[in-house]
Amino acid sequence: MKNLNISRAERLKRFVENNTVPILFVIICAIGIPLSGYSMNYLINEIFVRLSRNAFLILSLLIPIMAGMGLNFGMTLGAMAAEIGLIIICNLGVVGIPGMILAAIISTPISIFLGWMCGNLLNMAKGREMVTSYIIGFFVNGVYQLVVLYMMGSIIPIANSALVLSRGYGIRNTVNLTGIRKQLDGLIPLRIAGINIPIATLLVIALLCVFILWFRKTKLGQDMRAVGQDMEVARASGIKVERTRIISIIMSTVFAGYGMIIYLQNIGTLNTYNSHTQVGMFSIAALLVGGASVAKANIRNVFLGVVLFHLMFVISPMAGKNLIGEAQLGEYFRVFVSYGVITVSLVLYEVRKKRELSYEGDELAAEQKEDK
Amino acid sequence: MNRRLIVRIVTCVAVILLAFSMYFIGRQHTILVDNRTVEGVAPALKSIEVSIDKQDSLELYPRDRDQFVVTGQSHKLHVKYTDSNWNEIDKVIKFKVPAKNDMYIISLPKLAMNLDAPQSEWLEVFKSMAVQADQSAEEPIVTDDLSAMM
Amino acid sequence: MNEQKTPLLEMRHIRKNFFGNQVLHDVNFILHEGEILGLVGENGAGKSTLMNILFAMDSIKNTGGYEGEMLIDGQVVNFESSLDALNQGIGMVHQEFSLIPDFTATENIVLNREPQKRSLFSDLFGDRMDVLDRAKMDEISKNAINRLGVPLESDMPVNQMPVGHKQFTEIARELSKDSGENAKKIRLLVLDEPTAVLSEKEAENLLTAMKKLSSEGVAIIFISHRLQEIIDVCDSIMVMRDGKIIQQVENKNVEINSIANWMVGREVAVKENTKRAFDYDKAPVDLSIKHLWVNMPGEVVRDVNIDVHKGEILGIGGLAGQGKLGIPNGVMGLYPAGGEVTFQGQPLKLNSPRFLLDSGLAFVSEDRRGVGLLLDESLEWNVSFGAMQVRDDFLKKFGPITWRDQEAIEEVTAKYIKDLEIRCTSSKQHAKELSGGNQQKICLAKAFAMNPKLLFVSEPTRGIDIGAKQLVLNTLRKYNQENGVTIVMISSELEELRSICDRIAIITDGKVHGILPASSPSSDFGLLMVGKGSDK
Amino acid sequence: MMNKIIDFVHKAGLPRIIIGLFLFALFVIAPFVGVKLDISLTNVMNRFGMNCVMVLAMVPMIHSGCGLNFGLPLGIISGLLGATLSIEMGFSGMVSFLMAIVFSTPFALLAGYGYGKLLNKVKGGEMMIATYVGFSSVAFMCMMWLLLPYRNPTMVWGYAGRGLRTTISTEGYYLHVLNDLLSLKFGGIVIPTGMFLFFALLAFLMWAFLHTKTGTAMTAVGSNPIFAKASGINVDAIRTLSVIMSTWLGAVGILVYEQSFGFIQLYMGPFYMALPAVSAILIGGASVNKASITNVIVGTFLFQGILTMTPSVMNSVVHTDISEVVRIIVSNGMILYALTRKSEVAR
Repeated sequence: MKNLNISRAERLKRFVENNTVPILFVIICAIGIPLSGYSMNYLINEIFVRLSRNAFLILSLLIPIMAGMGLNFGMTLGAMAAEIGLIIICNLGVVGIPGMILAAIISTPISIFLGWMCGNLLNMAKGREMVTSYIIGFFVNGVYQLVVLYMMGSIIPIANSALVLSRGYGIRNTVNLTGIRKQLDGLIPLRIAGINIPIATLLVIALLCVFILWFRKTKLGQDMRAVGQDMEVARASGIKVERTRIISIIMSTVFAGYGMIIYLQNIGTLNTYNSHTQVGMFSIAALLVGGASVAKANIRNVFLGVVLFHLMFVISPMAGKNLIGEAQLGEYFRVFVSYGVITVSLVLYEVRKKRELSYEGDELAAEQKEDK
Repeated sequence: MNRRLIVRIVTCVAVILLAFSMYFIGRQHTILVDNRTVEGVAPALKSIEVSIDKQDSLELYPRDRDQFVVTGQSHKLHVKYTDSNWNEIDKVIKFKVPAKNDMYIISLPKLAMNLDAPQSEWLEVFKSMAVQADQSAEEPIVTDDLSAMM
Repeated sequence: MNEQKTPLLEMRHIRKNFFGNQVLHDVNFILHEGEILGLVGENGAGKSTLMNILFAMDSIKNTGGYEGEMLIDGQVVNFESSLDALNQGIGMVHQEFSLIPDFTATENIVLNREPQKRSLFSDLFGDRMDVLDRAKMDEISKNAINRLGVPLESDMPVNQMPVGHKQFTEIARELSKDSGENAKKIRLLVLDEPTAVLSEKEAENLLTAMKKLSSEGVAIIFISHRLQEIIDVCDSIMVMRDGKIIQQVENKNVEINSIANWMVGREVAVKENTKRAFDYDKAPVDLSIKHLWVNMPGEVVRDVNIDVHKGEILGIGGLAGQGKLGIPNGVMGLYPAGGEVTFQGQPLKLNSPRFLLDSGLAFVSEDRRGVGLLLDESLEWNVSFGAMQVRDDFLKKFGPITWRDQEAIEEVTAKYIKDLEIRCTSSKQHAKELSGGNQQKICLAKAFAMNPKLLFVSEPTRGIDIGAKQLVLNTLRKYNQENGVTIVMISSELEELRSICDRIAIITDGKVHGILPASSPSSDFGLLMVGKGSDK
Repeated sequence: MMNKIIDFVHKAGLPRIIIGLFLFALFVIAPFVGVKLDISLTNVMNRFGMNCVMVLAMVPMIHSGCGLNFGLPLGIISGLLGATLSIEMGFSGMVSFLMAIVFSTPFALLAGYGYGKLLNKVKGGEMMIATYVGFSSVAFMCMMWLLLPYRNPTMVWGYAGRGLRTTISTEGYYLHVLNDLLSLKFGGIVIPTGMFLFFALLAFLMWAFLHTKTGTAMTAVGSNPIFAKASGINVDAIRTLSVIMSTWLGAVGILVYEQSFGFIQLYMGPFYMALPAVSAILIGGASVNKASITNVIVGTFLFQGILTMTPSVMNSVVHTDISEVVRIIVSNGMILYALTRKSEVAR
């Protein structure tokens, strides 16, 4: 109301305040790119690779944020479901786009079940959704290992002996996904000025973006926004709060699963026991780098985040090497930055939440002082 | 409500059908083409050019064996050779492989005996034994979550 | 009023008790179409319970329902849920806003009743995949706003609106509820203190809107403490006290004074023999408060000036939300406060609980469970904790280390359990297992153990049964007489204050509106409470 | 009788009883499947001693209401700094261990202070932020281990001459200084008395602290911060103190762990060290805001018991080592159970 005539400096200050993290990353990248010595062409190519690889995964985080459940660290659940789907198609010997579709279909019921479970648990832990979803990720990872490392090949028959460990059961540490490798990326090949653009993958990502935009206009989307802003008001108006929250987690989990399939078709190998563990962390870090917060995120944040975060990721080992002759240092640096950015965002979110709570009161106190 | 139920059932069925069709369409097979003499039945051909579907053709000499990797079940085998009567033979033969097996072998000499014979005469399932060869190269299982990051 | 017509709403012999506590005694009233009924009464008079019965709220159902009959259009109705009430065309606007901050007025007005268009996925995933019909949503909200006749921008997010517009949004939402398919037209609207948060201009707008609605045939039950508004707008006035309807009159030549009288007047006069004559000339001023402001949400204190004399019991009363609770909470440092407070000649540092406790002040909070007790700890801890931390009691030295002195703790706890007749299995029992009354006594014991020079007691009898109430009040009186401790008691129950206090200050709108001796007639207090009467 | 059992179950908590019975069953089965009990017992005791100080580090923060200390790696890093400094200086034997504690103390105090201040700013969201503070500090120290000018050849990479190795042996420095102190032997069972005594000392100090005025205040802050504030307690200062204590105990805890384990694990080593400690204390009966020394002892014993016994027994029975999976499921399941309990959400 009052902020109609604020000065330009004020506006700039506010802009910087609201976009601290992205601005910081622009600076890191601006310093790092010349240090790394990579060519522009290489970097742009790399950005397209990363964009097509990660964007879908990160988009899956948007829906729980809309429903006020914070960053869904439980997206690893979807990733695990996708990996089971991929192991199964490898076992069946199905390849190419049909293989990916089949893996997606197989992963869907698993994702729905895991998402439903996760949503229920999160409803029992309102107010600490993030740490709970984070632990759920670990917990389900244990169950996943039990299934993949001990039950596959013994209880669940695996015909393809190339997948199984020599001891006779359990899936190997790495599964070669030659059958679906770069299948989607290469479906509609396009090469401009030496830069490969994976049109098909980008189309799929665009489709999800359109879906999310459309979804915000549906009744369910509106309910999720309402629940996300004020659970009690939503409940009073008759919205089924718990159910809405569960649905948002299920949707996120299912999309994360599809995202994981896209991610792995680009990578080409499945690290059976740890591909999924870092996916959640990197996706969340990228989203936050794009300027999202725990309570607010949009599609723009996703793309900006992927570009900035992965640019930093690509250049830091070389920059580290050129700076002090230690590539390892750069690798540690990027890990540090990933965790650091999440920490900073979480802290900022909590601090801002508190500040907003006391804001009204401060205003009142000031008013009273003026009165006297 | 009824309409809703129908839509849901139809969608479920469609998804399941899609899954099955994806399985059949995407199923990968290795088809070995073999030009070895089948003792007492058919001698090896001097030279034969084969291709399956639209793949690059291979030229096989006696005792040669090579492979095509294909997806799907219906395929066209294109053979081109000169038979013992110096007839130039250039023929496309359609065949089908059941989805359940990974590998099949085509015995070209048997095929050459009678190009119009049913596929069961010259095509059979191939049981592989060589796959487990890379046992020694097995890496330890790492369930530690950190290695992926480094 | 048109007496020939069947009344819109009739309540007959409504009774309700909460766990043996009779809160409504035989309530009867009639409401006609288009009538504006002003409902007034002190807090706890039974207004909200009555409205909750009308709306079949869970809090009524879960406590055993109610007795009596409710008739709509002459038909006995039995609402299962508030949805049934809604379907009969009854809407309510609560005191607290129930709005989604980032949504626009339109989105809030049609919240969870949005008109929808089917979409591609509706059949597959259910109705919730329908797309919102924005055009219709706007239409509904504009209609509702027009009916209300107020300047409200339908596409402005609620969190950017002034308070009054939020209130209008709420009312518009109730009005718009008749746009649903199976809901009847809104015929009865309950407004619970809608003007409390509004500025004068906004309140005027609202009253105009109410008259407009009434002329369209919508009956309104208007609950307010602003008696002038009641007189300005209502067709009839109903006064409740102690769960009974004291008066129901048509609004003709009714004076504010008489309403105030009805509100607070008790049939039983205070027993005179409990009164004592406090000699103010001999007692020096103990605590002097000047220009105190306190930022306690819902109980804002704006500018309080008051002197408390040594050894007296000062009562602080007033209606809920006027700021009486803010005074002790602010002085004791629990909420941000400012102003000048001196205690026995020494200026007090505000916003520092430790300093205030060290100075010999103690506070029994109105929020027993939230502030007053360590629910998960033993009674011993609860009683001794304050004194241990502030006065270093119940500690023993062991070399350089100060230990808890378990024996001393047990001793003092046992003493208070006996003195205050606290019912518990042992002093090791956890505080959360005690009943409300006994918890309150533990809170008092905690304060007493600190040997305070001045004691703030906030709502000491809230939520406890009558027997315990009397005991708590007697204890306070005794403690004051025997130890000469000054007590400042804050309570919503005027009679309670009148029974033990020497003087009573009434707080309205965050300011002291008047201080009267406790022996003054209750109608005088009533006038002060509703903002009338002199500033001394 | 029945009531008594129900009462006991209620008091001890169902998960604890299930885990206890499971461990008991493992011990009963062990001799029949050819697992030597004496070795198993020695192992269990050893691992108990190694871990219990780190579990003890959970207590102060839980008491002050800061929740589960997922930021334990911060304390561990302080311990690692102390350990490496002590080795760098060339101390050996018990002196080396004590000097490691001395060196790590200032780091722990400083880190704990900053960490505590941060947690005061984010009340309500402590656990998630603690987790990421732990992670970030580990990642930050990864860079530091490479860059800090350590010189002792037993610690730095041989070929580069700088940068610490990923694992450093404590042999020749303080390997087993506590394990072997006053250790007793009964047949095949070895009791690491020194380690137990050291833990007992720390546990006693903790117990004593909780009985002082400040300790009482700490419990009250955890139980009801508003009550504590109304009673004149500086809530933020008490919370910071508790975080400092937790961090310092984490530092000492890792040193006790290393002297028994034999290696200092740098770089990503401390990354997930918080989770076992957190779940151990929860298994012991603690909740997100209540914990006692008994919880520490019971929890560490049950958790480490299962970790030790499952692989040996399972290996003998089904010839499969599923202990890692059991560990992941049990420990995280326990944390989940604690996080989703209704009573705790209500607060």
